[in-house]
Amino acid sequence: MDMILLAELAVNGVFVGLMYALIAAGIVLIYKTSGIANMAQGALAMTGAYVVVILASGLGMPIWVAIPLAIALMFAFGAAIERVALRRMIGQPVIMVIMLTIGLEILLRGVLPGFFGAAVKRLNLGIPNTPIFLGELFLNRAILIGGGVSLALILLSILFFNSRFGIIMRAVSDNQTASWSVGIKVERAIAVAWGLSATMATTSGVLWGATQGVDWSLSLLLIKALAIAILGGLDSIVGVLVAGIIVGLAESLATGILDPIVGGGTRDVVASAIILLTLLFRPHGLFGREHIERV
Amino acid sequence: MFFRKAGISFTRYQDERQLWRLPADRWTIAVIFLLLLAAPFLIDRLYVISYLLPLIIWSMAAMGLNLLMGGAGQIHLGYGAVIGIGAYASVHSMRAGVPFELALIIGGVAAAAVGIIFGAAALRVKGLYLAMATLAMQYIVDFVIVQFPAISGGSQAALSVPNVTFFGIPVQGDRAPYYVALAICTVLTVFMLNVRRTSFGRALAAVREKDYAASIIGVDPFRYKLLAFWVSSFIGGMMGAVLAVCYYRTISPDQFHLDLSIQLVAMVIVGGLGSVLGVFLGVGLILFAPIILNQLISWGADQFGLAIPMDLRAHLPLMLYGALIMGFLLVEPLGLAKIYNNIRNYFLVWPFRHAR
Amino acid sequence: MTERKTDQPILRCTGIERSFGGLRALKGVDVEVHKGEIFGLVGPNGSGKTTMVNVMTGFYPPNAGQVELYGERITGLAPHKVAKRGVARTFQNLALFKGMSVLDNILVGRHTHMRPSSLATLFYWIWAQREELAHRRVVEEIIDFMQLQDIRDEPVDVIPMGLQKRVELARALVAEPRFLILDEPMAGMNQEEKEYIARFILDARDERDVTILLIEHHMDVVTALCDRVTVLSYGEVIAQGEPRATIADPAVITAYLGARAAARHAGGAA
Amino acid sequence: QDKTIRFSLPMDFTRVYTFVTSEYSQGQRDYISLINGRGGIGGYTIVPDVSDHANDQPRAIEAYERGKSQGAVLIDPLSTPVARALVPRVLADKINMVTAFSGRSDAADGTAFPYVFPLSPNYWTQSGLLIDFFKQQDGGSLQGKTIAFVHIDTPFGKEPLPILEKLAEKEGYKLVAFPYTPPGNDQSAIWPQVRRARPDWVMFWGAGVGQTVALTEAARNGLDMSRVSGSVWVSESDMDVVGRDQTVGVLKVEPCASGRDPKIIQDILSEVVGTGKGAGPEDKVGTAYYNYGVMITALMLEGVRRAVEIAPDGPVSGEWLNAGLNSITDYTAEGLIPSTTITPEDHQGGGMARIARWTGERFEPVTDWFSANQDVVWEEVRKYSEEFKKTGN
Amino acid sequence: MALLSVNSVEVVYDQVSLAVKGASLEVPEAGLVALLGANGAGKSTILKSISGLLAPERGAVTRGSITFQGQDILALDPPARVRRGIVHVLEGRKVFEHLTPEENLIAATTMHSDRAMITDMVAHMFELFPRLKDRARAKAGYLSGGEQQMLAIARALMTRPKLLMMDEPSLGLAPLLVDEIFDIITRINREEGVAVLLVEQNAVAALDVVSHAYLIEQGRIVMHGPAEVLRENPDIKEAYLGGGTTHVDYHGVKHYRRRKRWLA
Ligand SMILES: Nc1ncnc2c1ncn2[C@@H]1O[C@H](COP(=O)(O)OP(=O)(O)OP(=O)(O)O)[C@@H](O)[C@H]1O
Ligand SMILES: Nc1ncnc2c1ncn2[C@@H]1O[C@H](COP(=O)(O)OP(=O)(O)OP(=O)(O)O)[C@@H](O)[C@H]1O
Ligand SMILES: [Mg+2]
Ligand SMILES: [Mg+2]
Repeated sequence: MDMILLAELAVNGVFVGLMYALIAAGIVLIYKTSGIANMAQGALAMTGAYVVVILASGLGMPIWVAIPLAIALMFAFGAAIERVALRRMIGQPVIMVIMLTIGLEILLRGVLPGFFGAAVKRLNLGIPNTPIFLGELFLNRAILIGGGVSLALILLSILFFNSRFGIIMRAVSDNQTASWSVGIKVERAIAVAWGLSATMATTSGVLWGATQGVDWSLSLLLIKALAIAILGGLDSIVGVLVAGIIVGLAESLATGILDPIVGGGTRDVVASAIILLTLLFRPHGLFGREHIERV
Repeated sequence: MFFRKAGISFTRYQDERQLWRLPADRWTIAVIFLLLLAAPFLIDRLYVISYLLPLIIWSMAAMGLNLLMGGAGQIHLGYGAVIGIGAYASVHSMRAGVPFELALIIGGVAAAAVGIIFGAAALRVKGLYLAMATLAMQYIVDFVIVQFPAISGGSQAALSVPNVTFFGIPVQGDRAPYYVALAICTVLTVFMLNVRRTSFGRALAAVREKDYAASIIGVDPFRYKLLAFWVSSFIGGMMGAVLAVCYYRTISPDQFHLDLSIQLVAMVIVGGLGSVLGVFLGVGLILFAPIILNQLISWGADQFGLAIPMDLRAHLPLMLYGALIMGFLLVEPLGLAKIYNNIRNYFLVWPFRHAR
Repeated sequence: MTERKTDQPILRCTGIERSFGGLRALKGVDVEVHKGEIFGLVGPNGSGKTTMVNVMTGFYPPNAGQVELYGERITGLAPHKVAKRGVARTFQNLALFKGMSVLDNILVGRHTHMRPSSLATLFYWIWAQREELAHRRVVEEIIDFMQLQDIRDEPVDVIPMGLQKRVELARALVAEPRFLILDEPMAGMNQEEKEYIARFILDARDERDVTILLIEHHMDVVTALCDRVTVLSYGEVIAQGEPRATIADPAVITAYLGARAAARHAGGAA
Repeated sequence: QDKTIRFSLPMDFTRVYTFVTSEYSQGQRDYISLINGRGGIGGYTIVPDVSDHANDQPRAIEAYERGKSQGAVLIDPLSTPVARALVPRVLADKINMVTAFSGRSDAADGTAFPYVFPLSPNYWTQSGLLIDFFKQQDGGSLQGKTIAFVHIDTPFGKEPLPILEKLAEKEGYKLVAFPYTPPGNDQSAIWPQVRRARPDWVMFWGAGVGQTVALTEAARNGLDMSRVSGSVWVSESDMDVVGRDQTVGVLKVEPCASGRDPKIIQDILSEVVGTGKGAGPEDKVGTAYYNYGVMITALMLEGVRRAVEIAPDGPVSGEWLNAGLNSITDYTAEGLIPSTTITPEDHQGGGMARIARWTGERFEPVTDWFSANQDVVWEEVRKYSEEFKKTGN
Repeated sequence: MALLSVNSVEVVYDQVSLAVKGASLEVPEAGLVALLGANGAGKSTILKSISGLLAPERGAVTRGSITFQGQDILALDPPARVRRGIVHVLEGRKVFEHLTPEENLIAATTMHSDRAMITDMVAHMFELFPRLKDRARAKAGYLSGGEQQMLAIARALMTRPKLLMMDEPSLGLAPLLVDEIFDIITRINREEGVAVLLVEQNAVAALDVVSHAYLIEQGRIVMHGPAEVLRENPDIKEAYLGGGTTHVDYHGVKHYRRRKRWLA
């Protein structure tokens, strides 16, 4: 096995993993406040990317104006979801709320391609395609930047959770009724979480959209993100970071080492196997909080 | 009003334990069942073949999943794979000459055997973590089916179902598959209805609600969770065989992908966890809302000559479908079955507003 | 009723140790419950009473020590196996099965006496119905006894707390246990309701031959019902013996009762 | 009312095939409008029944059964899984199914699949054409060369493998295959390996996202784009997403002429789009997928024309149309497509196409219409169609 | 004027079951009022209708009004009511299980912005409940029942309420602690002027500290008056105080239900 290739794959895997982790972090953010897995996270990424494309290509804004504006709009949109839909689901069974987000996912997958065109759209961040070489080691510029941005945002959200607001968010996720009873504005906490999460989704949507183009298939990022969030432990942002890197690395190396042997795309299977094994030994993910059950 | 019942008086426990205590309910069920029996002679074959038949088959799957989700409280995101295992196992055995009746069982057992391996592994984890573990199962099974042409049926990855008979009746044409599916579905429905009033179902529910409390009553939580996995996977596997024989006739790996799993989970949840009626309602909504909305939209577009762009026209049903799911859950977060119950309760106490 | 009481121990716990992380919740506790008695386990909050019971019923295997039931070592046995040996209990934080009716909750209590299977479910009319009905009769007896008739068909999560406690008791009792553990059965009950539960506990012992371990903070109940009590504090036994004498122990008063409550009880006894 | 011919066109507008369907369908409907506008064929008007099946089989089956009960004589589902699932039904019901650029490759054998019509070079043919083109470019021999085949890991993506392997034996090149997991939005771990294999030619097999990502990653890895090639699915829209100037030199298989020059497209522009009856945005007219739609519909309608010739008074049925489709001879759609002949044996139509190169503006043909390696392709086709006849697979 | 007044409130659960049927009660400024009643009488439901926590249980106030400091509060959401000064210690110790006791306390301070004050208040709570301080680093979910009860009370006090509603605070507490808790309740009431609405089964202790009490049966208020008066009522003695004596002969209790005279 070629060491340089392995190194290339490893570096690549780590950074791609960070990019996945960013979407997963959005899922964690929402889970931490409302105990639900947001199945519309991928669709939010798609929506964010669409908004950027609309602003940039449709309205002719420079990309560096369009992105912050889209992020702001998406924050509002995330908060609006809470106001319109989730508010009425407080205290209802979690699984039903998850189903609601599946409905939202379907809705978004209809609205954006429906109104703004289903064809793939270009999203050009102006990152040149020319490769970077460190000696013989090839580095993918777009992925380095994407991974870097993701890492920065994830670290920021870790800081955010170490504040008093973080305690309040955790209280809300623990017990919404009790939170209400001591004056926590549960709705607002959830709205902020959704807003932030939509912001993160938008960033990921832009990063991925720059490579693959913008269309409905961005919403498929959900599955990978969910897997990473759960591997990390659903309510741990640090967990997401670690899990993202693990999955990214494993997938990247699997494609390099296993694929040629098996003759098939082993990426998802390897990731699945890792998740399955981890859950066997750590039923709450790598860093997730355990389930407290006092007998 | 006709629903109304003022004070029930049963003199035997047996009567009180009937599946439907109200005569009105019993009549409704009987009429619906007779209508289903007569359907192929009453309505256009299109509706039998592409509405009633899938409704029945998907309901079987959703019931199997509901036993696990609603009955034992375990989320399963790999049920599509379970069905796939059943379908492939049974079709391969039928191609090898095994009769359909036996192939059904083989499909069930194969699915249950694989299902229970993952189940045993997955049972250490709860809730969404379990969802993930079963999702992993989905991917792994998918991978195996696709990577082994011996399973998937060569490079064309299509496996056709031979002509078979079910207790002497050839399962061909439009009607026979419908009746075969209806018969199996009826048996399954009876099973599901009975689950709630037998010790088996109660033990499952106990484990679902509070496994530690169940254990001090003598219910082994692990065993019952596994049992739930076993039975539910068995049903899924059997349904896979029915799906292959009565509906698809050619099976290919993509029929059993994650999409199917998610679709089934959606059916169970939207219908209402643990409710048998809810299963049928949920399947109806999830399976047919897209089709019907599509037809409504194109009908509307043609009628009123609306010049809506193709993209919009194609995606409008999707939007409405998503909105419909959200809408129903916002109106009644416990699912369609609960909506039905609310309406029914309203009439049960009518003309009064409150039960007490 | 006293004639049933013997000194034959049915449950013997020796040197039970259990810690959670750094916290030593039980520090070598010895407890012996004799056949036919009502045995009280009291102590301040957090002293390890519930933990002790959890050790006995197999929820928390002890770090050290032995549990013997009828002379058989059951240390570390899983709860459902303990249950099969005739032990039933109620929980301090209600542990009913939500989403099921009161009747179904109690019926699950018959689990050890039934033979549940999915095939029987499928062939209900042939296999299951008779058994179901037979057990239903037993359950109805308990329902009558516990006066739960009106709420038989209510979903268990909408009935008030006090009734839920009664349902849980009923569920434990239909299992026809030899040894019953009650963890604060009277918490949140008014005097009248307490009296009912007391009556029931006594009847269970006298008529059904059940040995009972009772955890309670209501001292009047403990002194009136229990034959012997053990007082725990910080995971250690600080006093043991006949109830009235035990709670007059100064160590118990400082750790558990408090001067005022002690005075109340002393006053009443006078 | 009585003189209509119904085509059932359920397609995937909202799921896996979104990248192609709306343009393809637009081309189809525009061409049908063109012909209907000219009075139809032999007095018959064509009724296209377009709907969305979202690549979901129950929905597709519903659409098929609905079409069948409404008397449709032809169905074009434009989806490989759906086409596969419908094969037994159309064979039993005698309804013609068009599986252009989709479905099973062995359906080229009309003796095994009398009612299935690929009407276009299948994936085996396409890969065979590309190999032949490489050979022409490299001076008539591929001896000792390396060809990288990057493909999506689905039955569709794996399809060319047997042909490529056979030709590798025959031509003496080294084949290295790189599967990627669907949907292919992340191929960043694949392309460094492709680069390191130092291939002389790269062939990538995918569609939609898989293609744009492949092209992007190829560019990022600094591969020589003029030695990168794809199937018929490479289109202008992919180039738009990757960046028109990033992909100059990329090769594709062209089953029909692209752009607006062909006469049929000009006619559509003046008679349909120009009169406001266009089925979609005007700027899509003449794109690769649009022209595919026109191409396939032209072939279907040529089949209708032939059927009317054979039996002017019908009765309109699947069998009636089948006879027409099976007797298409030397049809070129006024220069849009290579001369195509369909026979009861050959439902592929000869397997002709050409190779085109992206200039940054459009696809410029670099060869004439040609066909190549059909012997190998048909060997493979027969192998599977025999199997199908025997076992039904 | 009364701090809180509940006027003929009717509560319906799940749109059909009527749990409270036109109940009225008042809590005076800085008053200490008890609400007594059997299991299922509707005590918790009344408290929830005051704090606004019915919605998650699919309950709703369908009739009547609730005013606090003269203003109707029915339209307010629960956090807004907490900001007005109403806090509800829920039945069954709903602590934040995954948070430590200290974090539990901090979580209840969203209405305060003064960091220093919050720190002081936390310290004060640990003084009131030293047992919590010992376990300050454990997750609240692992505390014993009594410890959780103390935490729930402390957490409610962190909001600086004007009206403290407690649903069975003595439930599951050791006698020493019950006395302590009642001491604390009186102290808070007396020293800080916090009005208290107390739901209790331990009627002996409750009637000792309160000035006024309401008795509720099956969703109706059937009796109310000053504590001394109620204490002397024979029915109350029987049902709530133990037949008038402190020591009941539990062995002699009969198997039938006594009839209560206040019932129609
Ligand atoms: N699963 C657990 N994990 C961590 N700590 C625990 C656990 N269970 C109990 N503890 C701790 O052990 C100690 C004893 O708890 P236990 O529940 O046995 O007390 P108790 O005597 O029943 O008190 P109470 O009368 O309040 O119910 C407590 O300090 C409690 O916090
Ligand atoms: N979520 C609910 N859904 C339906 N009915 C309910 C619900 N909660 C309570 N009830 C009903 O309302 C009535 C009053 O209940 P509530 O909990 O207020 O009683 P309580 O007086 O607090 O009793 P306890 O002393 O047991 O706490 C009961 O009859 C109960 O069945
Ligand atoms: Mg305890
Ligand atoms: Mg209450």
